Amino acid sequence: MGAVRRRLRTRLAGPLLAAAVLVAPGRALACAVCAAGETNNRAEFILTTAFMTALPLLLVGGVVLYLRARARRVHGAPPSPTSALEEPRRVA
Amino acid sequence: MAETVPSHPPAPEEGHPHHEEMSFWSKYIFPLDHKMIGMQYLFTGIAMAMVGGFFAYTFRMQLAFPGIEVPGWGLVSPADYNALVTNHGAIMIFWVAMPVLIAAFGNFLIPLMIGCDDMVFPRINRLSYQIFFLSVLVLIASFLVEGGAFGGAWTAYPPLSAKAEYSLTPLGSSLWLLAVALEFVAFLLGGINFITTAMNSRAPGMKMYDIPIVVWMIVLASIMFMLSVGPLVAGAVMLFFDQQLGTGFFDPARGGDPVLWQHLFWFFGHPEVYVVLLPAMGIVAEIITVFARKKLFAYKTVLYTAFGTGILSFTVWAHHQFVAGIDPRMAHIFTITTLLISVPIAEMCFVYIATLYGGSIRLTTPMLWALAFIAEFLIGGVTGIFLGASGADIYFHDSYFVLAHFHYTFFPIAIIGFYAGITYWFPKMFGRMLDDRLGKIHFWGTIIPFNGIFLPLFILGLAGQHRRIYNYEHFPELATPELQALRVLATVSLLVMLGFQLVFLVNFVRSLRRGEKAPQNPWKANTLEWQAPSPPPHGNFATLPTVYRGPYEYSVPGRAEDYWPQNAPE
Amino acid sequence: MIERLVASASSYAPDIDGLILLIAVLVGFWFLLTEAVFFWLILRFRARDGQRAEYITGEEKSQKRWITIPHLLVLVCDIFIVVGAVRVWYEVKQHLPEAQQTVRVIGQQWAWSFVHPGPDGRLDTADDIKTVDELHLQKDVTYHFELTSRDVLHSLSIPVFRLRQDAIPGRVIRGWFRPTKTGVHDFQCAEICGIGHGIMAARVIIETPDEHAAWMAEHAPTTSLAAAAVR
Amino acid sequence: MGKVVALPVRPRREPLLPNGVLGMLLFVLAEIMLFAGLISAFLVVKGLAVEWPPVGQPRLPVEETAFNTGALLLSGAALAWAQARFRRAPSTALRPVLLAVALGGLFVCFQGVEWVGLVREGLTLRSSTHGSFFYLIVGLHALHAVAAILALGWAALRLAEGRLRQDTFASVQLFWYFVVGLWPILYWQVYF
Repeated sequence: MGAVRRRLRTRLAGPLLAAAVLVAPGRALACAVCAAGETNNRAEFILTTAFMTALPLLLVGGVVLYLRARARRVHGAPPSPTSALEEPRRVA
Repeated sequence: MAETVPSHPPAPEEGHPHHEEMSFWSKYIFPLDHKMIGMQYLFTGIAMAMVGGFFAYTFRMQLAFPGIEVPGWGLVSPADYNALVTNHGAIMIFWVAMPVLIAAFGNFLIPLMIGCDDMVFPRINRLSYQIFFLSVLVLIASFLVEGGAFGGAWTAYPPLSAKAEYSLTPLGSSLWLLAVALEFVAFLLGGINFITTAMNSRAPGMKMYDIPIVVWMIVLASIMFMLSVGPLVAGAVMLFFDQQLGTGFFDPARGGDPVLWQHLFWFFGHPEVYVVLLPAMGIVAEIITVFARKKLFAYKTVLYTAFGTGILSFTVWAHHQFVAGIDPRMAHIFTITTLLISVPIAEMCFVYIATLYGGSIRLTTPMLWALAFIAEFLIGGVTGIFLGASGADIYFHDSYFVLAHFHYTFFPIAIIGFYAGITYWFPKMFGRMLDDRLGKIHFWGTIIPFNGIFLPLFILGLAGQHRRIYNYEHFPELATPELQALRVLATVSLLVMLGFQLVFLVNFVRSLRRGEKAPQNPWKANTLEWQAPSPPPHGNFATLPTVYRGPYEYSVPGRAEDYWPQNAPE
Repeated sequence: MIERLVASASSYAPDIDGLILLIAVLVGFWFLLTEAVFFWLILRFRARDGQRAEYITGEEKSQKRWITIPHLLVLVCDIFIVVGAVRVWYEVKQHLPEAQQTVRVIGQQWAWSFVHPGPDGRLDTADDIKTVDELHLQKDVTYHFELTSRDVLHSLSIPVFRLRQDAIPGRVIRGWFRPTKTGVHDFQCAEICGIGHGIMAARVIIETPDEHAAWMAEHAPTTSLAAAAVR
Repeated sequence: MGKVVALPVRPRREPLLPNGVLGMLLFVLAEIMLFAGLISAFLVVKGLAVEWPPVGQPRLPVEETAFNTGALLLSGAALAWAQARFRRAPSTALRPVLLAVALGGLFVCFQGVEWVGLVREGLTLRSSTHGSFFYLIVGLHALHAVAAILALGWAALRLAEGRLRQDTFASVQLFWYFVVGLWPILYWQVYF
């Protein structure tokens, strides 16, 4: 799992940075289109978009971390072969 | 409510199969056995697919030959047309793809493939099907009520769907919404069952990386479904209140916001695509490895890409709203995430293609379907890039291009995936073999016309034509004879394809009764379901198996046989 | 490639077409290559008597290369596409050039109404010209549009402009276009809006300055008395 | 490829979390997303309004509800206490469980009283989006509270009979903690 996260982090970091850069000047521009939409709930839309996008990932992440911690607690430091979330151990 | 007492005790060490005889009702109508519940989902799904197919036939006839009396339906009025396309979409996604790919295969396969006797909550499992069946009844009722069936597209954007004076279907739209909501509850219960079973009931020795890919995929799909469905249920309740209790959640005149629904809908709607995609991908993985006699190329990579898809799928949904009046700046982020999600999906396809290398490929009927899945899904995948790129989506949004694109994803998922799975597991499900010759006729008779239907629609989309327009004669400039000819080509292809589905039905029914008796492991496969009798009795295994190795150990050097069942000690 | 099917009549239509072409080339190349490899593998590795499949785990670095390199290349192509898409999107939707004229577009079940500024060039004055299902524009003039809806969602979609924008009741959405070719073109509502959705057709009529002036002179509520009375 | 590990043959694996608890946990996750959707919708609509609460609509009774909130939180604490006693001697847990049920019941009843008052003041489901959201969100929470109270009551009954299993109790608790834990968030978002 650690490897996945690391890979995802490196893979996601670039695009997310780019996204931040793209959005930031947009805000500074205060372009006419954004103003002409003339709805006062734009901020809420963006906020809830971010919130709803992040929440499921946080929930799943939280549960997975909790289960890992529990697996460690129940089965001791090296997880036993029958625990649900152990790393595979290949006997050469 | 959580059910903690299993309805029947865990199988004893040996000599399990003699269960007392059950009555017809408790065996077929109110079963607790996961296999029978899977069958119920399967047959309901097939029946609904026929309904959805009939709808497609009706409105495609109208599009090709506007104004004719469609045999079997009659004159297609604009209201009919809207109701037909709406319900075709809803049925094919919610009442065919979901029940067949997730519920039917999930129910049948998960306990068998992880080597246990049943789901952990058999009664919740039964309840899940009953709620699903109720949703089917409610959906059918929505056609019969006064005012007619709902016709506001499967996305049900308010205010059209919220107010009877706009939609002109005061009851139809509420019943439709109720049916969809019930269906979600059914799959939520089913999904909880799948995840818990796969976590807690695996056979001894079966580690994380010994679980067959298809089980992983169904479990991941269930997790994604579970986490994405909540906001849509919230939205459905709000919309229902708007329709029936006169609230104004989505009514701009009363302080509501119509775009809010799109927000809630697509939050579910996009992960839903991957919810049905992943199980189909899993089915293909099983079949390709068996018939190429190859170990799956980079098992872990497939898992990681599936995880990645799952994570990214929650971050792409607003690409459906590029031109819907959202903040234009948001489009940039969602373009990036949408194109990013092409990476894990592409990688998954590469893995499957790489698995073929060095194989010993047998082109049996299930293998043909699995290979066709990859070939056709690639078209759906690459055309998605056009739509995910915000600048190009300005032109393609809501056009036939979109329609052709998602049929190139959903058809492989729901139909090709289903045929791949059913032809592969039929011997296990029913204890008899399907006829291979008829199966191949059916395969070619489906795949060739399928391309004939949807390739022309890409061209219509490029020409700027829109979906959901019941008669293009009103647009003389857009509806040139050449473009009309393409529409006719699509319709004729559809007729041919539907005709060939009869071959499958004949094959299915005939094999069910008179097919050759299936041996326990006709394909010489490794996974645990093939180590149970065909068909497996209630309780599945005579002795609960112990697992010694991963599911894809084919053609291991130095062994006499080219397969190595997961539960074989040596 | 789209021009062969639909005329291109706005200043940004060539950019959108170019983007689509770019995607088509990048994606088409990978698509064809993948399918070719796929079918070659199927033909090459058909089952033969007495020949077993190879045992390849795909977990070793030297083997994994075969999928990691293509997937990195996909990522590179994605970056090109993202850059192109963002540029076009910014030009069409996010930035708003100075307007020479503004038209108002109102969707309702099941017709489009257009409000053109009259000879005085401003909206909401007495000489506004209101039309139903006919949008009169002058070539080479930058227009802003104010898009709204009276009842349900509609979508203004003008294929020759490569433009699409949903109309939302209770909101006014502003955008722009600049017609570059004269002609008469059909367009349609692109968001399902009830049983009349299929007949919600309209036409955009792009005229030369002379033609446009003539049309305006003919249709403007000319009574200068009325205009004076309002003032 | 010598991955042949002699493993002990057991009829079933020991689960990390008992079936009932895991199932309930998953259900609660889905419920969290449901309420997340509702709260998001509420914020979006609230953001659209020029004035909140809308003109002519009553302010929500923040102070009275604070008392309610206290009762609900206490009931959560009572249940945690019950769990601690259950672990030592199951029979001693009955009284705290009943206390939790009673406090939960108090919460629901007070909410009912409050609703009657609000309806009198002119806040109804149809009077404004404010009213619609209030009754929808708070009502849905109340519905969950009632369901959870029934479940707790059932658990108390089993406990009195001495037939309550730890995992069953844990899954019922989990649902109640969800109901309790959700409330302060709704209170903070909807009332203020």
